[in-house]
Parts: sequence; structure tokens; C-alpha cells
Amino acid sequence: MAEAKYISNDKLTAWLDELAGKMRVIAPTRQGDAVVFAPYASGQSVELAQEATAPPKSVVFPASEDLLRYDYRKNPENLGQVDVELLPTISPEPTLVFGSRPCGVRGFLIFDRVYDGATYKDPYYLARREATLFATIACGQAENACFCHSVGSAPGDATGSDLLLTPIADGFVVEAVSDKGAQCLESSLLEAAGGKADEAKAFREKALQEMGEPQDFGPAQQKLLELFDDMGFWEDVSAKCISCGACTYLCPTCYCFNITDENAGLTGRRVRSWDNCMSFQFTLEASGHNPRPTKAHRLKNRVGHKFSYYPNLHDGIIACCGCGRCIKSCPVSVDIREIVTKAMAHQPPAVEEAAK
Amino acid sequence: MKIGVFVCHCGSNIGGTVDAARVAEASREFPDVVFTSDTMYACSEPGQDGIIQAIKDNQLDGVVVSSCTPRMHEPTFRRTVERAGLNRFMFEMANIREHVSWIGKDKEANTNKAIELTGIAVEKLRRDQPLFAKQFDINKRVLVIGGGVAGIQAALDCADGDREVVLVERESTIGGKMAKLDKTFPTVDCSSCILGPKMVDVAQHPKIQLYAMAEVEEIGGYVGNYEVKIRRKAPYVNWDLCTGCGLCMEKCPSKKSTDRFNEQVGSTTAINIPFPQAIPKKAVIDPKFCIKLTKGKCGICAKICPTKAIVFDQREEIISESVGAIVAATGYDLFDISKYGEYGGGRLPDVITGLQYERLLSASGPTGGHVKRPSDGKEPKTIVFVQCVGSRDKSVDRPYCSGFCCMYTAKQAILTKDHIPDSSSYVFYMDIRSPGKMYDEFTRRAMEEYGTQYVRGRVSMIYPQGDKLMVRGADTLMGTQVEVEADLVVLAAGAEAAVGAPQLAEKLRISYDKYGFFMESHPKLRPVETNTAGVYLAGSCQGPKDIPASVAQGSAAAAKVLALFAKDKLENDPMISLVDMKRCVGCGKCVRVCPFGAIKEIDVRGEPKAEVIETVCQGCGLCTATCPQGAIQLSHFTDNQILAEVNALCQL
Amino acid sequence: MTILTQLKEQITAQLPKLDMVIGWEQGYDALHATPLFMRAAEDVERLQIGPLSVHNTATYLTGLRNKKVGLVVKGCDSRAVVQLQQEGLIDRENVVVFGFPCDGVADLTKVRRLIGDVGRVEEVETTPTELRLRVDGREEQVAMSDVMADKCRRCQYPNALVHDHFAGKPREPHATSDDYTDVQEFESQSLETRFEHWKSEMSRCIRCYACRNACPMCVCRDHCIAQSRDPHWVTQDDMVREKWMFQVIHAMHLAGRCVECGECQRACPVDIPILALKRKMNKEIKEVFNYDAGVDPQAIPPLLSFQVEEENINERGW
Amino acid sequence: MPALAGKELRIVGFLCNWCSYGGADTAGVGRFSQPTDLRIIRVPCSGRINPLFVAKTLLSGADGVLVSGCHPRDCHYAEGNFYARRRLEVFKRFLPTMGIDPDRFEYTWVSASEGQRWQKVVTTFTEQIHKLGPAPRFGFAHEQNPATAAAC
Repeated sequence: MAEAKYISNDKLTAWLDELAGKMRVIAPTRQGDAVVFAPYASGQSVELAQEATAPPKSVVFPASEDLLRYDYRKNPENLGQVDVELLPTISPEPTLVFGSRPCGVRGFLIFDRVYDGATYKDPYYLARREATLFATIACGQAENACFCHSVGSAPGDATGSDLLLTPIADGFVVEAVSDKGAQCLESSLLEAAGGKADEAKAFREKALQEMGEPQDFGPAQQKLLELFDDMGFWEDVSAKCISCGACTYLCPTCYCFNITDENAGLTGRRVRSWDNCMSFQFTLEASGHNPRPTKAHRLKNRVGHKFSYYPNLHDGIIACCGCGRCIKSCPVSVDIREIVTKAMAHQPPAVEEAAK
Repeated sequence: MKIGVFVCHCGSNIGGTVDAARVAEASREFPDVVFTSDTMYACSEPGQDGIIQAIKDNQLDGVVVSSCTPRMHEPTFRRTVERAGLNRFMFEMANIREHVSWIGKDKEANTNKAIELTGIAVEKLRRDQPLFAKQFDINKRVLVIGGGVAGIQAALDCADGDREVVLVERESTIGGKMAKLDKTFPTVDCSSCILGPKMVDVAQHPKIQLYAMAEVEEIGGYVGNYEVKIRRKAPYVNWDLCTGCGLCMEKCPSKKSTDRFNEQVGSTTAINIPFPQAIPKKAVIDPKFCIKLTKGKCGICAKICPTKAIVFDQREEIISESVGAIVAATGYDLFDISKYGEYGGGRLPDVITGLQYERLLSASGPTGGHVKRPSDGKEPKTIVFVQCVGSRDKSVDRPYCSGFCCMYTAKQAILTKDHIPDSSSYVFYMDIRSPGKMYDEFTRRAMEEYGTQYVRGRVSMIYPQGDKLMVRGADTLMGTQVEVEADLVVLAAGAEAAVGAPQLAEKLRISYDKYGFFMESHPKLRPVETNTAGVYLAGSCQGPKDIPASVAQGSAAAAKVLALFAKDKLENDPMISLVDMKRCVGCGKCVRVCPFGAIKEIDVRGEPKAEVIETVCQGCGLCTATCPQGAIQLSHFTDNQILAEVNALCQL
Repeated sequence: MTILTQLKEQITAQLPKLDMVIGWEQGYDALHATPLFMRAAEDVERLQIGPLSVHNTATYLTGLRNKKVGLVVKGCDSRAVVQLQQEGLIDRENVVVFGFPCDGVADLTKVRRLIGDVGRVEEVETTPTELRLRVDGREEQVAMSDVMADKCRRCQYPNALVHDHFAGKPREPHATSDDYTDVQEFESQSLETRFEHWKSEMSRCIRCYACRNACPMCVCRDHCIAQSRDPHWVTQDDMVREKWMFQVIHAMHLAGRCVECGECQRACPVDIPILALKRKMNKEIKEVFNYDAGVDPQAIPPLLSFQVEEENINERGW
Repeated sequence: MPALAGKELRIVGFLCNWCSYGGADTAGVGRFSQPTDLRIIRVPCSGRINPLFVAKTLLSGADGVLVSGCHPRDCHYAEGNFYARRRLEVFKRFLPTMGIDPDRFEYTWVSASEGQRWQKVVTTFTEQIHKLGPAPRFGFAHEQNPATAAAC
């Protein structure tokens, strides 16, 4: 791996401009009162001091994309005979996501097991994934909603990133995590980090230390399965949920989608768009039957999937990166940590009776 | 889906400014279109045969005809596609004549527009569903509301057509306003002599069930199957026993009762039969004046009644009737003359309405046909008639003409001269409105033969001077002020909607204008129909009318009822709203706005849901525009159909 | 006795007769309250009212139609109760309303604007005039007047309009009228600026429908036309036009029904200022029909009724 | 379908079947010439016209939308246009906040007999839209939110 570099704050914009000359750069930008990832244009201010409201998920997994576009071609000799011509849609552009936090990037590792797994490789996802680099900024301090350390990560976790930037006085230590990342370090604006690399390491360790003891969510994997039929429990913990999709759409690890066709005359598109399991429509069947008719069923799925079903399939890995967006952006402050903790502590009534 | 598009040249009507062949050619590029052609006259027999042939040859599922307005030939082509075996709703029309070729000369723009209109018709057709009419039974009984001359005529015609009639009358006798008239214009027939026999026919007709002193309380159901609740007020007399002998009236000690029949000229007894020819001729006790009912003592009538018909503790009752059609014939009421304070109506006893004057002229009236003025019983010598009191006057919110006042004023002037040969009559008028057979001649007679002095102008005030009434007004023809010293003033009070008309309209779910008159379906072409199927109008409830017009409407309404009843089953129009039960959240907004009461709330497994009563729905689609989640959709005009039309025009 | 104590006593007394009482408690940190569903007497202890009790408790009502529900309400929440009752969407006899005088709630977006990221708030103390926060070990004091939600500044109904129990004494309204200067200011900009404003604001919408699901009047939720194919009003594309169309749908569906509790905007995770649309709609409803939603349980929403002669609608006779 | 380049703007009309559609027919029968921009969508009643159709049409790229129904009190369905009047009025007043010129949308009442009136309505409205010019667009389906579209 290449040696660690340092960039001072006053050169950061110049470096971004330089990078933007080589590829598309997506960086956190303040829009109104929110911070979202948007294409970086030269000279534009980027918001690196706080975690973005939304993670950079859409860069690799857009909120909607055309899986295919098609034209119907009528045979002029026989109008009833119609051919369908498919038009290509995948044309990813080399992209650098600059300024995400470790949790935002780590979400794609959860995606990878699904879209780049043994059984299925999603060409749309893979094309973008391969074309995208991540220059991640380590966190110095956890927020109240953060719990990355409880799901196998840390505020300075570089897993999944190509570059790791650690803020130290007046600038960032920049370390390459992947070979692709190392190529980005070839800039005269960067200087050798020298002793600053140790400073950076200490910064990251301190941040992790300050988060305190991680919580062990491991037992939830089994416990949530046991609670599957305990609708009373789920009704209780979902009572205040308003069944919107804020948690899901802001989650760096939620990867579910819907597919709809949009036709206009003799042309059409097959659209893949984000879907979320909090929505009634998610499991609505054509017959009108819905196996998850209430928000209790749906919240059970969201929590169950992240802490039990996914880990069951993928070596116990929890499908959550602990970014806390689902907590702090929830209109009613539903706290997934609290639900999982409650579930782990839950004693079925019969057992309670016996214990007395 | 396989769609055929047929573009009509309509001779040169379309072909002159639209390149029909190019429209047909361009239509080949629309989705699902497998066949197109242009044809000289699509509606002609060869044109229709061509469509049928093409449907068969190409196994078409739907047809678009681009030609004239669907308001003209949609029914024609629906039958055409039906003949070819398609459902008649698998058909759409693009109007490229009235909306294109006839309104512009730019052939290129027209052709482009015609192609686009054909395109949206194709997009709509792609989302059409076959629709099927529902058949339902029809109850061949008719309810007639109101027993005036219009209602009597409608009831008799229906009954003569061998249909059972339920006739509901608010007063204790039928006859309405006509029964109160002395003579009728322009023939000067005795009103009761021509109306009386009809009233008797009503009483004797085996097919007519008459409820007098009754009002419609509630109406449910729909055309062919109405359920009606009738509130029958208590006459305190057992009408099954009462023979109408009138002994009770002779002996009743309470003689200051309101005389409604005689328009309160004088008073009558608390137990009363309104007039000798009343139908039914039964006694009624006015509980406001009956000494027994107000003070608990008396009961003389009960003692002398030969059939023991008096029942002081009688209660009103609710009667249910099932009918298939309803004729509203609720007539009119008179404008309240006291609203013109300057005329002294209601304050000066000798300022009376025209209808009160009729009672003074009538031989069966309170004065026995001798004209005596109410204040002192003297025979008036100078009589002033004032027209348009409560007609054609925006200041009292009565801008319309009551229609018949000019004529009855002329009649009353003539009758006055007959009764009191040495009298002189003055008529203050705005215009003389006498468009009718022999009408204008009649008013001329009043002026020319009977010497009635017509003064064109409004009366500004009427005030008492000694035992005379000073009538001050303007003669706009002479441009002078006029003052007449009168003994009696007769105000031609205008007609207004009957008391309670708007409430009845709401029960009938028909509309009414701002004055309370019922709205007909079409002012020219559907004058006795309403927009509620199975409800018809007769007489002045629809607007002021004279006797012949009322009778004609009564017969017309009866003809409509008999035509309806000629069928054994009714079919609904299948372009109605339907509820997607899965998506309905039972918020009830559709139920609230439906103008026809065609949506009801039902319970589906404990959840409220809306349901359309298919035979009542008229297909306006107001519910569809109201439902926030689009769970109720108007068939053939669904959201998706209209959105597809919008998308075809706007997107991409 | 404090208002909170009195309220708790009232709730405790009624709780045995109810399936639940909905109020607020502290959420995952000191700054964030969360709706509290009290089912047992000990739950009542956690009840919290004050400037952080931001959520509209009435939002849950239509989802609990067959339950006996107690509801702790601010004035604005009570208007939602009135409106739901007016539209027959709840059975009033199944709802027990606990009112208290509301001094206004904090707009956390405004707090963020003032003190920066609020992710690390350690402690919050509320006084009638101030929020005192400890963030990252430093003390921050912000005046309530600086962070009070806009809806509270113009609030004419701080006391529950309907209530079965009321704790404390009704307070004076914060305002006596609403002149909609915000709407007027927005509209004083050029049409193009306004159009571009929404284009840019809506571009970050993630279509999570928190605005809709937080709205107490959105009773279609699961069956909303935003996600249906029949009818197919909007596509699922991540396009400004489709997202914007939904906001127009929401505003139209709320015309004459919106009680301006502001939940749509508060719930928006990306802070799109969509309350402006409902404000505009209410301004026009007020002008045309002189109507305020959620005030009179007997009234009929103006778009579900009509007058034969409309006083304030020009018949547009051109 | 794009409007005829250089000549027309995209104007969509929603007309009730009983009055205004008939009025447009009457205008045709009378050969009252009109601009060619307008495309009429026929609906049973103005009460069927959800103002959201107007919104959808404008957001989909129409330059103007015209709604016409029976005169108030003359509704074939008794009350449909009374509701339409309220809803359309409120929607028209809402447009300025959307950043859309309210003159791009008009609603009016034309009876089946008023052919000349219809001609005047169409002519006046078309002129009004041409004066305003093409409406600002949101772009077509494949032009997505720049934040993510660029990522395609």
C-alpha cells in the first residue's frame, strides 16, 4: 500500500477540483437544511464536518433506474406482428464518492453479498460498484444515534473504502486502502504524512474508545426467530411507527426494490426503484391479500431481516452499519437498538410465569 | 388487444380540410392498432358494413371511428360494433369534424390535430372494458304529489292508462288553486264546473288511491323502485265514517277559525268542509280553534254527528307506498303582498290579493258571490287592479314574470263589470303579456268592451283617506302622476314556489332554481323530465303556469310515466361508478357528495366501505373526482383512461 | 400542582377504562421526544409535555378506530381530532382527550440552524423562555422565541379545542390572526424563482412518504395513489416531476382539511419546506370560504359542499 | 406527442359531455373558426374533473389547460359543477405558489347552445397561452434528479 499522505484544509478544494477533472466526484452538499450527496462542481462548498442526512447509497443503487428501455416495432406488412427492440441502459461513469463516513460506505458490503453473491450477480449494480471509488472520512466522535461499534464496525473503519481521510489539525491524513485508491494519491497537492499518520491512528482509536462498550446483538439472531409469532410484542414496539419509508430509504444497507413498466405509445421503460418493507404495498399480492397487513408485521420484518434473517444467510453478519439514520431521521424517533434489546430481553409470558 | 381505426371523410365535410388518408396512415403507428382505413361516409350503410367486415376479418377487439361528434353517432357505431359481436363499449370516437375540420382551414394543422385526437381515442380504447347493463324489475305504480289541476290530470291519465296511482295532497281536499277560482280566462267558464267532474273522477277511479291532508315524508330507492313514506295528518274525524253531511259545521260554536280555502276572507268554523265540491268531502277539525281540543270542553260535533265519526284523540300516521315513478305537481304559492309596505297589503283591509277577489266573486265564496269589500261590507264602485306585485321586480328578488296575472286581472275587470255594472275599474300595468290562444283578444275586450282603464305605470303608494283608498301612481304613457280614489284595491300577487318546495326537491333528489321552482332536464326538449330518472314534473312547481299549460304538462308527465311503465324491465346505463373494495378506506366522502344518493356505506368484515347502487348511479363521476385514493372509478371514464389521454398528449 | 402532575392524575384515573393513552416521553436522547403509548399505570410516569412534545398524537387515531384511545393533545393536535370527527373518520365516543395549555414547541431544524449539528446533545433543560442544552460538553442557551415552530408563533388555539379533561388553566393565544405574510413573501418572487425553488427542493426528496404518514388527515396511507398502479397518477421514477406531483396531490387532498399541525414538514427527513403548500391552500380556503379546518366538529369541509351562489367565486364569464 | 412545432402550443381541454362538449360541437356546426391548438378530452361532467388532472397535465408539459362545464345550476347531474367550481377555483388560486402562471389554467361555463361563446373562449384562451409562451418544463422521463441521474 502507498504511504500515507497529508492534505491541508486550504488545498482540499484544489484537490477536489483536480479529482473532478478525472472523474465524476460526488460529495456531501448542503441543500436547504439537509446535507445530501450531489455531483461536485468546481469551487462548490462541500459539507464534511457532519454526517450527511442521506448516505451515498444512490450513487451505486439509484433511487430509480431504467433496467431496460424498449421500442415496439410494428411490421408494416402486418400491423399485428410487433417486435420488441431492447435498448441498452447501463453506462456507468467513473465516480469518486468523497466525504462519506465509514458507515455509509460499509453499507455496500451488505449489498455485495446480495447483488454480487454466489447465486446472482446484478449487472446494473456491479457496473456502478466497479466504477465507483470511495474516499471516506473517519469520524472523531459518535453521535447519540450511532452504534457502528456494536455491528462490527468503528468510527475509523476503512473496510469497503478506497481512501481513508482522518481529520487532524488543519487538514486530513489520507491513506490508501485499495490500489484504485492509491492512484488518487498521485497529486502534487498532497504531501507525505510522516508522523501525522500516527496522530490519525490515535484519533481513530480515541473515537472508538469514547463510544464505550459495544452492545452484543448476536443473540438477536435466534431470539427474533422465536419472537416471529409473538404479534403482541411487535404491536407494542411498533405502536408509534407511522409506517413511512424514511428509515429504509436513508439506510445504507437496505437494498430492496420494486419494478414497474412505464409505457408511452410504442416505447417503454422497465424501471427499478427503491422499495421499502415498511410500505403496505411491499408484500401486497395481486389478489389483494397481504401477508404483512399491519405495521407490526412490517417493522418485524425490518428488524428481523437486519438482525436475524440476513445474518442467518451470511455468516452472522448483521445487515446494519450502525449509522443511526433510521433513529435520528425517524419522524417519531423509533429506536432500532431499543427494539432489538427488548427482543433479546423478552421472556415469553409462559416462561415468566414459570420463573416466578 | 387488436384495434381498428376508421377515418371518415364525411364527403368533403372532413376531407375538405383534413387529409383523412394521412390520419389513417399515421394511426398505423399507434399501439395495438392492427387495421386502419379511410372511408367516405363511416355512418352510411356501406361504411358500417365495412367496419363490421374489418372487425371480422382482423378479429378486432375494439374500434375507433374518427368522424363527427359522438353526441351524434356514438349510439350508431355502438350498435355497429355490437352487430359485429363486440361489446358496444369497446368503441371510441374521435371528433375530427365539429372539433377540427369545421373550425379551421389549415389542412396541415387540422390533419395533425385529427391524428392526435385519434391517438387519444386509441389510448382510451386500450383501457376500455366491456360493460353490461343490469336489468331490474319495475314497480308500475306512480306517485303523484299534489292534487291541483296538474296533479289531477296526471293522476287521471295514468289511471286511465291502467296504472295504479297514489295521489298525495297536502290540503284536506284536492282542487288546488283552480278550485278557488270563480271563472277562468279567456272563456269565462265556471272554474268549479270544469274542474269539479275531474275531481269526482279522481275520487271514483278504482286505480287511484288518494291521501288528502298528507305530505311526502321520505323517498328512497330509484327509478322503477321507489319507497315512499307519507305522513298523513290527523283530521280528528274518522273519514271512513264521515259522510260529509255538514251538520257539525252548522253546530260548531267556534266560528272564528282561519278560512284557508277562502284565502282568509272572513272566517269559518273549527270543524269544516272547505267547500261543497270538496274531494274527499270530509270534515276536518282545526286543532288551533277547536274548543274541545284547546280547552277540553265542548264536543258538540261529536254529539250530533250521525255516524259518530269524530275522534278527538286521532294521531297522524306514516304510510309506506312502493312506486316506480313520481310526478311532482306541487304548484305554487302567492307572493306575500305585505312585502310592499307602501301598498298596505295585510295592513289595509281593502287591499286584497287577486285570489281573495276570486273568492269574493265566487257564488260559493264567503259573500255568496256579492262583491263586498272586507272592511265594511259595502259594494265597491271604483276598483283598482295593480299588476306585477311580486313579479318582475328585482327589489323583492322576484325578477321573473308570473305569466298569468295579466290575464286574470283582465278577467276580474270583466267580471267586476258584470257584477257591478256601475263600477269603474283601473288596471296599473307594466306590459300586457297575453300570448295565448284568444288571450290578447280577451284583454282587448276588457279594455274596449268593458271600459276598463288601463294605466301603464307602477303604483307608488296606497293610503287610506276617509273610507276610500288613495292610489297614487305614474302614467308613463302620459308622463303624468295619477291618483285614483278607490273603494277596493286588488293586487295581482305573483306566483312563487310552493312552501316547502326546496325540501321536497331534496327528498326527490332533483334540482331547483334559486326561487325554489323545480328544474326540468332540458328547458326546451325535456320539459317534464328531471335529471333524476323516474321523477317528472307537472304544472307550476316547475315555474308559473296557467291552467291549460298545467293540464298539458300533467298529461305529458303521465305520458312519460306510461312510456316508462310500458317496459317490463329497466336497464341501467352501465357507465357507472364501481368501488375497489380492497382500496376503499370507508371515509364516506363519495357518499357525502353523490347527488343521487347512489352510494351507500356497507360493512365488510367490520370495516366501513362504499358501495354503488348500480341502478341509481347516473354516471357523473363526481365520486371518482372526490375519492382521494381513487378507489371508486367511473367505468369508461376511469382515472387511468383520462390520464392515458393526458399522457398521450403531453408526455414524450 | 404542576400541569404535568395534574395531567398524570387525570390519565391514571381514566386509564383503566381505556386501551391506551397516547402522549410523549423522552426518546433516544434528551432533545428528542417520542410518542408514548401508556397502557399501564407505570407508563404514565414517563409522560413528558413541553416544547419537545412535537408529534401530533392524533395521527394515530384512524389506525386505532376500534380501540378506546386517550389522547394528550396540544391545541394543534386537538384541531386534527376535531377535523377527523367532522369527517366521521373517528368515533368521538371512543376517544378521550386530555388537553393542556401549550406554550409552543421547538422546531429542531431551527435548533440545528442555531447551534449546528445536534447529534451529540447530552442534556436539555426547558424553561418557558429557553432551551438550555449541553452539547459536546459545552453549554448552549437558545431563546424559545428563536426556535419556536412557526406554527406556534401564529397559533390561535393553544388550548385543546375539544377535550374531556384539561390540566392547568387555558392560556392566551399566541396570535389572534394569521395574515399569511410567509405566503405573500414567497409569492412576491418571480414565477420562475418559485418554480425553480420547488424543482431544487424536491430534487432531494427520497419518496419516503413521511410527510403523508405523519399527517393526521391522510387516512388513505396504505392505499395512497402515490403508489398505486390503478389509478396510475405517478410513476416510481426518481424524478422531480413525479415527487412534485405527489406534493400537489397531498396539498389538494388537504384543501379545507389541513389543520396546519406542520407534521408533514417536521417529519421530512431531508427538511423540504412543504408546509408552505398547505399554508397557501389554507390561505385560499380562508379567503374563498372563510373557513378554518379543525375548529367546528359540525362544519362540512368546503370542498365537500357547495353553495348555489358562491359569494367569493368569480364565475369567470369570459 | 409534441405540439406542432412553431405553430401550436400544447393546450388541453377537459369538457363535460352535456354542455361544453356540445357547445364546441355547436361552434363546429356554425363553422366558427378557432385556433387549432386545443385538444379536447371528453368527460361526463365537470364534477368528474379532478383538479389533479389539470395539475398532471400542466406538470406533464402542457402550456395551458382549459376546463369547461355546464353553467352553474344547469348541471345535467344537478350538482357536479357546483363542486367543480369550488375545486377548480381553489386549484387555480394554488398555482402561483407552484410557480405556475395561473393564466395557464382557466375554467369556464359554456352551454351546448353557446357556439359563439365557445369560439370566443377558445380564441381568447389560446391567445392568452401564446402570450405566455411555452411553459417551463420538468424535463422528460429519462432526465432524472441530477444528484442520482448523473450516477447512471
